[in-house]
Amino acid sequence: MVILEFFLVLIGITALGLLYGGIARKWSARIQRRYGPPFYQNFLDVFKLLGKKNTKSHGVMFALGPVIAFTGIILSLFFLPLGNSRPLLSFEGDIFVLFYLLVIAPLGMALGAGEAANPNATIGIARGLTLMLGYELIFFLSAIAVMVKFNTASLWKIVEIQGTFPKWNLFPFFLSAFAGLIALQGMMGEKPFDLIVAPHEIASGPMVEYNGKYLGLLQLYHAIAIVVETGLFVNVFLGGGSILTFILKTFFVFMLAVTIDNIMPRFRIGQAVKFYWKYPLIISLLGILVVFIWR
Amino acid sequence: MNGEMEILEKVKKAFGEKAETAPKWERQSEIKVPLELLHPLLGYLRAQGFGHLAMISCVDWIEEGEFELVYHLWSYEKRLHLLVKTRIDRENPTVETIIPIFRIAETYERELHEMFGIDFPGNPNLTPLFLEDWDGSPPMRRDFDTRKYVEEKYGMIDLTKELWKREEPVLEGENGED
Amino acid sequence: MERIEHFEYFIGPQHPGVTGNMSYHLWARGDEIVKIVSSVGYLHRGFEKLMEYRFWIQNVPMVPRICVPEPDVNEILYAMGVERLAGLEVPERAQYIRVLVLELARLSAYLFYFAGVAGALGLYTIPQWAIGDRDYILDLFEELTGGRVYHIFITPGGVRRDLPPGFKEKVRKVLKHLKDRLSDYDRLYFDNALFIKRTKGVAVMTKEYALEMGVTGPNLRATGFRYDVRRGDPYLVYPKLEFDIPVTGGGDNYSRVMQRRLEFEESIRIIEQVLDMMPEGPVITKLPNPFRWKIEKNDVYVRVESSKGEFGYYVVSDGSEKPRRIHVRGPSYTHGIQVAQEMAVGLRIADVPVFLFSMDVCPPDIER
Amino acid sequence: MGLFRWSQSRSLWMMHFCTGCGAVEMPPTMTSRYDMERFGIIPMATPRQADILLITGYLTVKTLKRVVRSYEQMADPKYVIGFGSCTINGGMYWDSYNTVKQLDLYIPVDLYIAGCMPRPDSIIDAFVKLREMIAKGEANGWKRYRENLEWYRTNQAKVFNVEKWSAIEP
Amino acid sequence: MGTGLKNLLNPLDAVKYLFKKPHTIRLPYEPKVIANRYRGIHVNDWDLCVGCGNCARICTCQAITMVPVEGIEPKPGSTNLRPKVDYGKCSFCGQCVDVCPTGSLKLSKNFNLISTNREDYVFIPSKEWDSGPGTGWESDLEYSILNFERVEMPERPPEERRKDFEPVILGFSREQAVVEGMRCLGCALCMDGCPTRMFIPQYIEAITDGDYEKSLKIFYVNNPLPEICGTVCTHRCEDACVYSRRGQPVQIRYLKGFGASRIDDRAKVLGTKVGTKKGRVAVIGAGPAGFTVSYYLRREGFDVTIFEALSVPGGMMKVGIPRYRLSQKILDREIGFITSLGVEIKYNTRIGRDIKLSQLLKEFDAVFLGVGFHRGIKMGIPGEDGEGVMQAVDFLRKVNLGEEVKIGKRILVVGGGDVAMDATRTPLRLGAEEVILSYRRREVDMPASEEEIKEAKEEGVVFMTQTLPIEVLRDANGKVTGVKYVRTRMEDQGPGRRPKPVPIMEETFIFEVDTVIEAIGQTPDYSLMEKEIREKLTFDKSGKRVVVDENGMTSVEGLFAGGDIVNYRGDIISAVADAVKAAKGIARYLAGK
Repeated sequence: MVILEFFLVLIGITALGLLYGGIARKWSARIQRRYGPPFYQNFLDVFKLLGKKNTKSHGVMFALGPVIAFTGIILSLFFLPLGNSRPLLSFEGDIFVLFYLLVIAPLGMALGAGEAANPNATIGIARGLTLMLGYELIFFLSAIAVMVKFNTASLWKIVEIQGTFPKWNLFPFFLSAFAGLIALQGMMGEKPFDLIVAPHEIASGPMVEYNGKYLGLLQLYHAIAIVVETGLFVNVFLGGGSILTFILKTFFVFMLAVTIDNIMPRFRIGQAVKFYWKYPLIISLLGILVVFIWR
Repeated sequence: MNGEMEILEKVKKAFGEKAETAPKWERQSEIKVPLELLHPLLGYLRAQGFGHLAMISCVDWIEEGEFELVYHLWSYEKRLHLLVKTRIDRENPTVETIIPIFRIAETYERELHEMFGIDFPGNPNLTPLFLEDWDGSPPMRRDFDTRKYVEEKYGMIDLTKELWKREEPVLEGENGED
Repeated sequence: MERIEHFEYFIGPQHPGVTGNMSYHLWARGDEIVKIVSSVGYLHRGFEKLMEYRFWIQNVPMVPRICVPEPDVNEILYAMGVERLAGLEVPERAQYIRVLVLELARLSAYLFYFAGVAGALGLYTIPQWAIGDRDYILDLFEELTGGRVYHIFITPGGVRRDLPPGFKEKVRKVLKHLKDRLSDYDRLYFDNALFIKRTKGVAVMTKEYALEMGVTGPNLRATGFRYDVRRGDPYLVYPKLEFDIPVTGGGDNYSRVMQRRLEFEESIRIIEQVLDMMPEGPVITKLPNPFRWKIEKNDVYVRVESSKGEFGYYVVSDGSEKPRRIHVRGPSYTHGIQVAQEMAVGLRIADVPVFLFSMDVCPPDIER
Repeated sequence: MGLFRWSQSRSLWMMHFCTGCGAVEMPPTMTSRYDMERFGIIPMATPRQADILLITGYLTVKTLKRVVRSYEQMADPKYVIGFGSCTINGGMYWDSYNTVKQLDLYIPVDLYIAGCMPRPDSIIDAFVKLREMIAKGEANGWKRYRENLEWYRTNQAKVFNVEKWSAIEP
Repeated sequence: MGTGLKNLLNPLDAVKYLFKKPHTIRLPYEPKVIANRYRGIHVNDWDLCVGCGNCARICTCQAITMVPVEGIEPKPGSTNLRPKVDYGKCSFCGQCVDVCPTGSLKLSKNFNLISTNREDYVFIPSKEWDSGPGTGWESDLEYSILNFERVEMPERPPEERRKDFEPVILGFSREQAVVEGMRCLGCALCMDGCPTRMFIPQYIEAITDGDYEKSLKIFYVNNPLPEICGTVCTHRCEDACVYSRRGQPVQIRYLKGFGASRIDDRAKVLGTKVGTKKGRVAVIGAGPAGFTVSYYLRREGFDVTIFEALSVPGGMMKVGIPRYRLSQKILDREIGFITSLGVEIKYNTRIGRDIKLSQLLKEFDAVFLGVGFHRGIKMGIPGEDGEGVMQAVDFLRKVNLGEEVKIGKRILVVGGGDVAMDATRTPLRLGAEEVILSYRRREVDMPASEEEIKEAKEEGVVFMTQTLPIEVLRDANGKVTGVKYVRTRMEDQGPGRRPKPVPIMEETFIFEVDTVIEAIGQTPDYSLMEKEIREKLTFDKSGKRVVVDENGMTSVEGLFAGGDIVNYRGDIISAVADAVKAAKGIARYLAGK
């Protein structure tokens, strides 16, 4: 039963993520004064990739990388409450597990891409891991503010305690929320923090050697990651809500990220990390400070 | 025009009769020198403010068995373009590099080396610039026939023969050749 | 020890980070470039050789291919060179039309340039906008010359056709559109905090270095040296037109971009004047028989200000129907090879494409 | 299989390789005025992920080497569009000593677009046609390449001035 | 950050486009308007196209080949070749269009050439392609790179020239000749127009290059009378010239005359060396055909004897063409060179009277008959016979030979050909007050060349077209007082046929003239031959002309013929062409003997 439920969630979330991706492409297209692809384009892409033949494998790790990333993100789904609906696994401290699982995926990619021995991929990984130092810390710090206030490390509880609209954490914790939003931008690899792929610099970075089914898997990973990451933010700061409102909220958060993605150039890696450790760090620390004072 | 004559006069004074100078077009003059005067002249002109080496051209005067090297100098202050020309032997073309005078000459000399087969002793980088796996003679020489080369290498369908033809007269004593 | 510290990688020829079909071989230590070697020749077609095989007039369709984003400078250079050698007079109206074509081409090349730099920076909305707007200029070209990209319009003796009816109004409309859009670009791009942060102070070129290395055009002006071929060695009717030579003078990526941004406005100004001042009259002088046109032995160097710098042709005739030698000086020749090799050392990996795009390196005119 | 083929025809990732001057008409096609992405066609920075290889114009010998290498790195099924007249019969460069004249001697070509250069309208028409061909299973260039590998390799080697040539070894 | 908050928020402005309509043109569903000058795929109007091949030559890419197309008949000035375009090479520059002299080749707005097959890109463009989106880049005379206007030949003013027999035309200067000669595209279509296929483009090239020796050599390949032809030729080549389709043709004739006039001493350039072949050939008639055949045979080494009835050489060139058109100097120069090679001429020797043809056939290895048409045709109207009415050929002969001719003050010339023109202009120079030309068709139908008509008009000849004389009126003394005539109307004979003049008999008019010159045509005089030979000869339907085979030989063995008695054109160049053919035939015939 649990497994069936889980599969339903998995398929639903994947579809949702792909749909988000498609809509995001249309959304960007509009800003760029064009129509863009059909909203179901990402489904087609994934179908195609899964049907393609792989040309060359660079070793076991190369093949395992996407699998690790994919399983990592699936595991994280266990801990993500879809709004008010209770996640499959929930316990005190699950938020730490979720954070940990979110790190697994990029690490898996790093391991796999590292095997490919393409300098572009290597640079991409180096950038990704460096950047992680930035956004993970900020996101964590902003979440800590909430955790400290509610005195819990369970996502589910955070959602439950928050309540509906005017009681969203966004308002009392606006500093932390703001810092979290910036961190989320980096976590999702949207500009100005998309240095991991950066086609003009390192030709799509870690994914440079991936193709066919591996790439399809990575696309699926990415689709789920969108929902998980935005969902995490929604749960912590925007009060979860019913499935429908949860979807609406994640959509909104994601589109905000996409909009910023379209109007910003990307940072240099040094600048990005420096940036994270400057303003967002100060803001998030201030947020924690405020909580302590408030408490 | 006055400034133009002035520099030409100066060149005449400094290098004597061996440097043939002549105004050519508006804001453009030419100086013809023998090879041994080339480097001193370029150095002198550089000191006179001709700091912009636009390019180095080579013209293959195959009938005369010579390459003509043309150094294009431009002075931003005097607003004058100088074509410094020198002739070198086609069989054994060697010119000392001018990198000490104009650093930018490196690539131009590299190209001339590849395209004409001219040697520039002193230039550290004379590796092929454009061509890879090249098997013909230096392509910009007049005696390199690109159409023949293409036909042999790429199997181009040669339409030139059937393209368009007209009768040609057979003149007396010429046996079919026009 | 050395071997571990450095790692090598390539950008190009198949790489979005390079301005066309060329490549750079880079050695990096960490995120810093320690050595860069350019590799060109992916586009070498041997135009100079091919031109020696063709009649004077047959080279007219040939030359635009030398610089793809801004082909008209080649047409004008070839035409100017041949006109000088053959002693042809160009009717005044034709000269105005030529300026119109050249400046429109400059606008389109600059829009391409903005798109390129923005693309390298990851600001993908700008390429979408700029190239979309550039297309309106291409529409104008199609209307005037019959071709979108290769116009083959400026021919020795004048231009091939007169303006079609109602063309001036269409140009004015497009200019107005571009001016309106320029404020959009300003807000999204030129005034964008991140753009400024990414480009300011990166790859600084001093005036002395630029002069020594033969850097020309906007790149030279961006170092603070006020010089423009249109004023310094004037051609066509530029002396009659009023325009400024803007100078930014930082020598970095930012000033190189802003230099073009300022010149963009000047070009619009020039076109507006041309539209007002254009006299009536013929647009082409009668040329001799195309198959039997011989030009006496002579040689000339002609130069114009292209969007990339000084473009020059050295045309040599030997009294036959075909040119003896045509040597093309592309501005990117120095920018893309020697200058890039020296300037890129010390840059961050991420800044290399931005630097190359900001120099407006265009491989076709390096290689011909 | 049908679903895969259909999705293939609607999601064509194009390799971002400006081989010749035709590449200058690609940006307009990709960007807002013509918006190629409407057909699910987007440029890809790496050959591994690309489905279409657009040969945008003439190929010099030096580029051809890279093109063949890139082509072989692409995953099956893959398609080649010869873009511009120069890929068909040499085009303007029919007597150039450094460009190859007939592209399909070296790599299989599924579709040609003539023009110097083709306008975006043509390019989009060609993509639509390629889409149909893929959906019907008519675009079989990649199969041809596999079957006649030796023949292609011989032709390539002739241009590269080597006895034997294979793209895989560097 | 170094920059203000403004710079951080400014970009958000771009979000406004989220709600605006994109400016994308949704191809292929929303078509884009193609500009009127678009340079797309070629279209070619096969009816207009003459297959000159200029498009093929101008093409930088060599994308155009000229290929024969079935169903198109080649004719002078138009071949059966049509351009075939290889779109694997074409670069759509439109130079082929600009250089197309006829304007048949155009570029259409059609640009879609998408195919899986390389062979699909090579085809012959025709008009069908036109049915697409319409034509784009078209040839425009105003901007054409070709020069459709000729250099006018300098002439003496009419008032001055009508007083004497000095040449009307003054000849090109060197500069004029170069400018005019440079117009020639070298497409060689004119060669199809020329009966003897002179190498026109090549000699024009030589003339403009200033290499007159070479041009002279080219002339003499198949025309030993270049300067004569360069002055009075009917220039069919110019009618065939591609420029004539939309402008003025290159003046090939005068260029030839210019080139030939540059070198006085032919022998110095061409040499007087003769070949080693043996054989004796008799040539009857010292006209263009006779001299031509003599020249080529003599060059080969044969012994040639010309029999001429008159006392002067030149035939019709001498006695038919007035001196103001062809000066004696030119005649002497050309003929003098031929005779200087060792051609013997027997003057005042009329065949049939002084010597028999059969005798010649016996004595000589071959006989060439080039007697021409020297007898005028009569109108056959009442009052025609008698003083005051004469044949144009007789009249011109007498004038040219310096004999006294009695003409009145008011002259009527009947006819519309070149002879008629000569017959109108000569009396003017002899002092006639008024010359009227009567022609039964319209002026456009006149067979005379345009410039002759123009010059005649300039000199004051009154043209009375669509008139038909029906009776010559004489007074009691038999003196001509006038000519009664009727008007005609033109009756359409259907497409492709010349309209027929139909006399309107209801009303008659009178020309008040005192002399009538008939110039309605000439006919040969075969009385010189014995009956047996005449019976053996094959004649054509009209009975006027002798039929010859491809060697120029008649049905009588050893008897060759050429000139007016063989061809239908009746001009010098055709006579030369026949003679060249016959000379080759004779040489072959003698070699086989």
